[in-house]
Amino acid sequence: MIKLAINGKAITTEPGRTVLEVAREAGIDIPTLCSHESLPPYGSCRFCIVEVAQRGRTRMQTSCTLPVGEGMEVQTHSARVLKIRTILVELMLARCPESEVLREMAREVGVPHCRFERVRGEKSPCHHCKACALVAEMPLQTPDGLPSTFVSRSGCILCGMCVRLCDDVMKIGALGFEGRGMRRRVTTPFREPSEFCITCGACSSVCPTGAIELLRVRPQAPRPIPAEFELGLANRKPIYIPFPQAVPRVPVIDKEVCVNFMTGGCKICEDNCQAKAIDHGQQDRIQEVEVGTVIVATGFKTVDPRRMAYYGYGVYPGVYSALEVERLVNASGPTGGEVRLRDGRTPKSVGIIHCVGSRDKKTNRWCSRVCCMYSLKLAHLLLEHTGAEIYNFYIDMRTPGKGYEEFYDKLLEEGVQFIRGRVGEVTDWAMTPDEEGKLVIRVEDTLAGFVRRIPVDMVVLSTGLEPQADAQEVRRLLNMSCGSEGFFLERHPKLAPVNTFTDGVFLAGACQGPRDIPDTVAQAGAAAAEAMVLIDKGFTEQEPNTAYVLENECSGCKSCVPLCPYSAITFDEAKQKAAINEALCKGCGTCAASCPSGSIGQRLFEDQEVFSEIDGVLAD
Amino acid sequence: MAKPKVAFYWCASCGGCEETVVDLAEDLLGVVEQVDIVLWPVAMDFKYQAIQAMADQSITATLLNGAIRSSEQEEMAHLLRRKSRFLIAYGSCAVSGGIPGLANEFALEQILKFNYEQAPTLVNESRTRPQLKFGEDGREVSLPALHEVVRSLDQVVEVDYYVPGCPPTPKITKAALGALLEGKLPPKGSVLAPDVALCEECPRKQSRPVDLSFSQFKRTHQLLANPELCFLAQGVVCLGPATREGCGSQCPAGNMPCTGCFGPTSRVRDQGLKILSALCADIAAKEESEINRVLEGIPDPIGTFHRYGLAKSLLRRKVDLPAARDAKAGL
Amino acid sequence: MNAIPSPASTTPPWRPRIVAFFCNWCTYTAADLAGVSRLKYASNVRVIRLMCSGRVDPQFIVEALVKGADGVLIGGCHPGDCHYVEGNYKMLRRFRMLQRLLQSMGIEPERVRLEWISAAEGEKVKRVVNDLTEAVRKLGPLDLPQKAADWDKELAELEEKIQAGEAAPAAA
Amino acid sequence: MNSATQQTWNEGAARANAAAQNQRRRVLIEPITRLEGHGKIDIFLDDKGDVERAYMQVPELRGFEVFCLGRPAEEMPQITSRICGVCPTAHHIASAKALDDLYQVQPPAAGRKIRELVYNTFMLEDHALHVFVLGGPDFIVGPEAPPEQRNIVGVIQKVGLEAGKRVIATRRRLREVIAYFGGKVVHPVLGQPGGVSKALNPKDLPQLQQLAQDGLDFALWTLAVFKKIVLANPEYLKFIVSEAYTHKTCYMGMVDEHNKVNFYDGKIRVVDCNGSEVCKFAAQQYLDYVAEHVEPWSYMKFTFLKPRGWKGFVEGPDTSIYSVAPLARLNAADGMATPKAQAAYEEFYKTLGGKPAHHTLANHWARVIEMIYAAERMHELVHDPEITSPDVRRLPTAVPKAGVGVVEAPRGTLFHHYETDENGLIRKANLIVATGNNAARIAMSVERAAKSLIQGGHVTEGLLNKVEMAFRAYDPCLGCATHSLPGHLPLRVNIYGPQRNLVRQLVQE
Repeated sequence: MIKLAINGKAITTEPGRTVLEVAREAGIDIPTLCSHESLPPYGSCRFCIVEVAQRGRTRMQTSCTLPVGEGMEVQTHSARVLKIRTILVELMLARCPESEVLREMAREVGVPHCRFERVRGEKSPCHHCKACALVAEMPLQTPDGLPSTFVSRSGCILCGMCVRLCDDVMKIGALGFEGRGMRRRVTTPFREPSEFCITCGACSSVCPTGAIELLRVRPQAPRPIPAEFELGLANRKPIYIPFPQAVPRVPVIDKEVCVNFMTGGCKICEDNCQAKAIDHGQQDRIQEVEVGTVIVATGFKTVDPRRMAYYGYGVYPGVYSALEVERLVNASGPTGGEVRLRDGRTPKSVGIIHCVGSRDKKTNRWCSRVCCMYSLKLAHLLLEHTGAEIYNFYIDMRTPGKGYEEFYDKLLEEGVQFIRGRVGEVTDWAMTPDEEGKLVIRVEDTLAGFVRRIPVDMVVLSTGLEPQADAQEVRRLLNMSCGSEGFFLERHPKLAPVNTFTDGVFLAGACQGPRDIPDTVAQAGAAAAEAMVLIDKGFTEQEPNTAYVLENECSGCKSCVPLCPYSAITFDEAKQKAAINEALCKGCGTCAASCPSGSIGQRLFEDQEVFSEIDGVLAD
Repeated sequence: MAKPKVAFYWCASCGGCEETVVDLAEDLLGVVEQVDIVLWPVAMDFKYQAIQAMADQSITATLLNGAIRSSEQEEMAHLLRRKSRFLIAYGSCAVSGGIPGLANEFALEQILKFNYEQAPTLVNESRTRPQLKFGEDGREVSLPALHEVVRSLDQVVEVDYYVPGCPPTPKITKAALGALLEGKLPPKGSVLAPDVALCEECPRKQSRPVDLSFSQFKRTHQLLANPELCFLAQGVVCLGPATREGCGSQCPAGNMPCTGCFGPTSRVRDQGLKILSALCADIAAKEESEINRVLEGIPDPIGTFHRYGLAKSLLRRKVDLPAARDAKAGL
Repeated sequence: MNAIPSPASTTPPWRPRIVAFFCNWCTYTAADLAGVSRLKYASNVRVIRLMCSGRVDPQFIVEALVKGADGVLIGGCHPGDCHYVEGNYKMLRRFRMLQRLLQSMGIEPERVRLEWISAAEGEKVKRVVNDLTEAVRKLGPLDLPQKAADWDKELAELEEKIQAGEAAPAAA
Repeated sequence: MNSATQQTWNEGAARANAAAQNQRRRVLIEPITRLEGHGKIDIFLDDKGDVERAYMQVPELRGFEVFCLGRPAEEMPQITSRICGVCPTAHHIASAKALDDLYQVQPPAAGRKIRELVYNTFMLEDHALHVFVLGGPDFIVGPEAPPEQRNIVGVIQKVGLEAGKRVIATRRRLREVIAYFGGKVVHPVLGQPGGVSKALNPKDLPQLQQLAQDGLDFALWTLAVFKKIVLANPEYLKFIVSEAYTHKTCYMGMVDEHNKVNFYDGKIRVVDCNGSEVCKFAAQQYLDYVAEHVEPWSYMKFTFLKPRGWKGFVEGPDTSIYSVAPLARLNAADGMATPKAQAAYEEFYKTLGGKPAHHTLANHWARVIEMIYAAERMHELVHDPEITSPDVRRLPTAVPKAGVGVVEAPRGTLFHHYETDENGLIRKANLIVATGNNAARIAMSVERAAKSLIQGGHVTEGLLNKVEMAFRAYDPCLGCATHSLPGHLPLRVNIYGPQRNLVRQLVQE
């Protein structure tokens, strides 16, 4: 351990650390412009200079590069230190007179104005140092046509952090220094827009003086990463937590956009993570887990409203899908629960269109069951948040659940409008002045009995539910059946609603058909219970219709062996006969149908029985 | 007490069965000593009336070979049925129609037409055909009529036992006679041969891999068959798996596949359909076109699967053939 | 040649009889579905349930025809969907060969049909059954029992003679 | 077979035949037993009671040509062998040769030789059967001997028990050879286009060589017996050359490049009744030379020489009727390919007064000579080093179209002719069996016998035997379907009076 004192304060620390670190830990502030946790100490700005007394000698040194030493006595704000800092500020200010950061510092160190300002005014006495001439060469502003990182005198203090970050950390190297001495500048090679730059923005974010305009390093807008959970209403970072209630609530890294996966560099997040929990080296792994039962709860997907072009989704920014609105009204959503349109306005009138992609021959014929209720909920919330005029366009209101009808009545009282009729189209074509700048919903009001045009600021599409895109693969995987609409088929709609045709595979939730949360939870419980029964029992019931070999009659021709999909048939070398493992046999009977000497039977489906059936059905 | 009476008789057959009886050699003599042969047209003459005069059931057993194809054969079958306690269908033709049964795929008229009108060697401008009754200035000679349908014996009269094979082997013939003489008879209607498929006794049995599946069927002339290896493993159709054993797998011994002359086991109604089921199910291909390509390897399903059993198969006969020729039309 | 109904079936008017072998997991369920969906399909079909189309022994098909069926329908799961992995393929292969055999035995291939019908396709059950019924109606009766009877007429004559007990050497 | 079993065999045989004789005595008529192969003769008398017309009928018809349609050609050897269970080998090999031609593939040396070996073995065995059991007894025991003695038992009594044993044992061993190569002796399976299915295992060769030797001795011994008993007896000789059994027709037989008799391969040669060559053709040309004639009173078709056209049942230098089988083969050839047979051949003609011999009954003698040839040929083949080569088959590559195969069956020239599609499926098949070739001459022989023996309506039992001899000398295998095993060709004779009423019905004994 090393003992030292900073501003008289005794500190004990382990060797190898820098004075700057130790001081900061001790809560002693040392100003600096060029230190960054992801970059090694560089000591280019010199602001962190301190006075060090050791073994009777004192010297001035930059604390960021100074390792702690036994018995050091460090002064961070001694008169001598302050004097030097003042000069440093003055000199930098002279170079970048407009840098806010520097002016701020100047105030701190108590420098009213820069003594070298006068260099530009011709009045001052000349020291014939020629410095003025050189400085004068430097344009104050960046000339157009040159890359922005050809930084103007006013911005760059040549700390080089951008260069080092781009080079050492991001491993891109789009930036570098040019010239020497007074002419030294940060710029891209040949002052051309860089092809290597990936517009990650590291340089501009790290620049202490904010001198770098990213767009000028490479004239290409940085690609925003839309947040999936926010349905693109907000953006996210390459490393992010999928959604607020995510379980486990840990961040994930988006390999597609993380710089580390492109250049092998960055890892700034690792540096910042105190818990050191981030590991870019992790690989995707496929884990095989052996289980006795499977509950399929692969859920649904909502209809893509683009399929119904006449509702203008994706065409008019004012048209939202219900799920988007769900995020808008959500307190943890992109707008923090504030309902704002894409153009920032708050809607004064909202139209909610029901049965979008449901009960419709052109898309899906079935009723998605949940839309009516969530539409009502959104209507309620929108009203609450915006006080806007809310219209519901419905075919029939379906409110079968507990308390649902009451909720519907409540909304009627709240003054939400309900118009019965399928909406024909949504358009921005105004026919009257008060339709200007609004979206017009054309609908036949089947109660009023005429076609209405209703101008609104916001259109909400209550999209229906449909099977997951990969439902078929899942079905094959688990050997289930699908209904014509593509939802998984239960073994029996009434008697075995959560079972499938495959023993030990159960269904829960909307993968079996549209259903709301209460139903899903109930069904999930049922499925879980069914699974428990099986698990508790510890064995599955054998199909009764298994096949068996007539041992004395079998000739051991082996015809049946390759036919069994479950390898239930083996050839008994000792007996030279085929043998069927009844535990493995699923009872398809293919072997019985194929045994050339008729020496395999199938229980419940014996040849004789089938022949009799044939006689029977042809009896009349 | 008197020796049991035994009769041998033949209908539409090639005589191979009779050869087999003779090939019994010593064993035949054993039989001769124990029984009284009352009828054996190939070996000795006899009187129709003599048989007719016998009391019903007085013949202990009649071994009848050959398919039934004419009224005479049919009639003899009835007569012998009446006179015999046991009527035994002897050989493939009597058991299941045999090779002559293949004629059930064609109309009798087609056979006559070919023989007397189309044969390449024929010189017959007048289109003369044999007449059932032919008269030449008053002289009338007659020929027996042929049936449209070739039948197995049991399609004409009740049969007690069957001895299969084309021809049956002396071994099972002896066994059958032995059983008869000792009265150690299985239930009526049984086939007097082991009720297990040929593979069991086939010397090549071991060489068939358990995971065999067919990517093509080869015809016998398309390969030099390995004399050790299971024919199916060589892609050659072999009816062994669907055919009764008892022949001592002679054909594999001659390095040719089994063609099924011993007929199906008691558990199978149609030998041909069963082997079809077994072979085809085990084809590797999944693409229709590919499946068809593989099936090309068996260009003649009937001749391959029903060579000896067409007359006794479920369908019996090509179904769109005329039922019977107009007798008056003669030939 | 089957166009004219055989004399035996003059009254009542001939209705095609079709025996169907349905896979328990798909077509049989589909037929059920067709039922509960109140889909009308020709009543000529008599369904026999098997666990898998792979269980359909060619003997069953031919036996059905021999016992008087005018057509046979086999229903199995779509390729890749077999509840038992590949039973339907096994049937397909047998079926292709069986059709060749039936054809050479004079039975029109249209009479025997193999169809892939999933548990959800009650509609297809209806369509297929109706199609097949129509096709068979066009072909006319197969009526093999009658045919067999006709074939055996040539035996009848002698039978009578024997009944009359005057069986004599036929020739000369 | 050890002597003890042979003992029982012979005793048993004696008993069996005794039993047969007892049956015979009671025989009156025989019903048509075998549609295929039954012989029936209807004789019509005129007012004087002389024979006006005799119909030799064959009420049989085979459908083979038709139900072979659509079958794969390579199956033909096995399917067509079912034409006859007694000479399946003849059909089998003829068919195999047709396949060689069909697929344009020649068997490798070993394959060809195995076929020929099997074939000659078969010829020897089959001829032996006929000489000692079927036709032979007529002479060995004697034409005048009572019928019940004219059979194998009679033969044994005449030539001795040892001889009987020898006949049975030899025949049995020969049949085993066929089974060795063909899997089965009845309906063998060895024949394939381009060779045979099974090679000869060298370790089995000595056994075969021994057998060939014994076979040869047996054949020579048979000749000796025949000479001693038949030729030594001028009565017999007179009988053989008697007018009743003589026909001047053409003769057909297969000959090798030196015009020597060959059973397995060669060209077909036909000579007229003066012995001069009418034609000589390869199997493939048979359509130009062989034709069939139909008579309304028989299912059997009557073959004749196409170039000469059908002239009815006539004989003489320009008749188109020809005969086949042993006598014809010898007549059609210039000699035998093997020394001992050649010697016998020369003696044969010397005794009968030159070539060609027209005496139907000389067939028996000719048959014995052929036995010697067959045995000698066997002997050559089993001593041929090539015979044990494993290379017994050549795979066909050509696209099949048409093929003809011919062999000399025991009962005469046998033609198999197939046409197929490019997959080798039979489109057309035509079979001309040995006895078909003889049909016309047999019919004539029968009528001749009947006419010369029946006069003034006087019909004797002996008549039938005489008629039968005219018949049996050909060893007829009607339609090659039925062949009388230790017994006789079933034959019924109906005799009708001038009023066309059945005056007499006789059954051969």
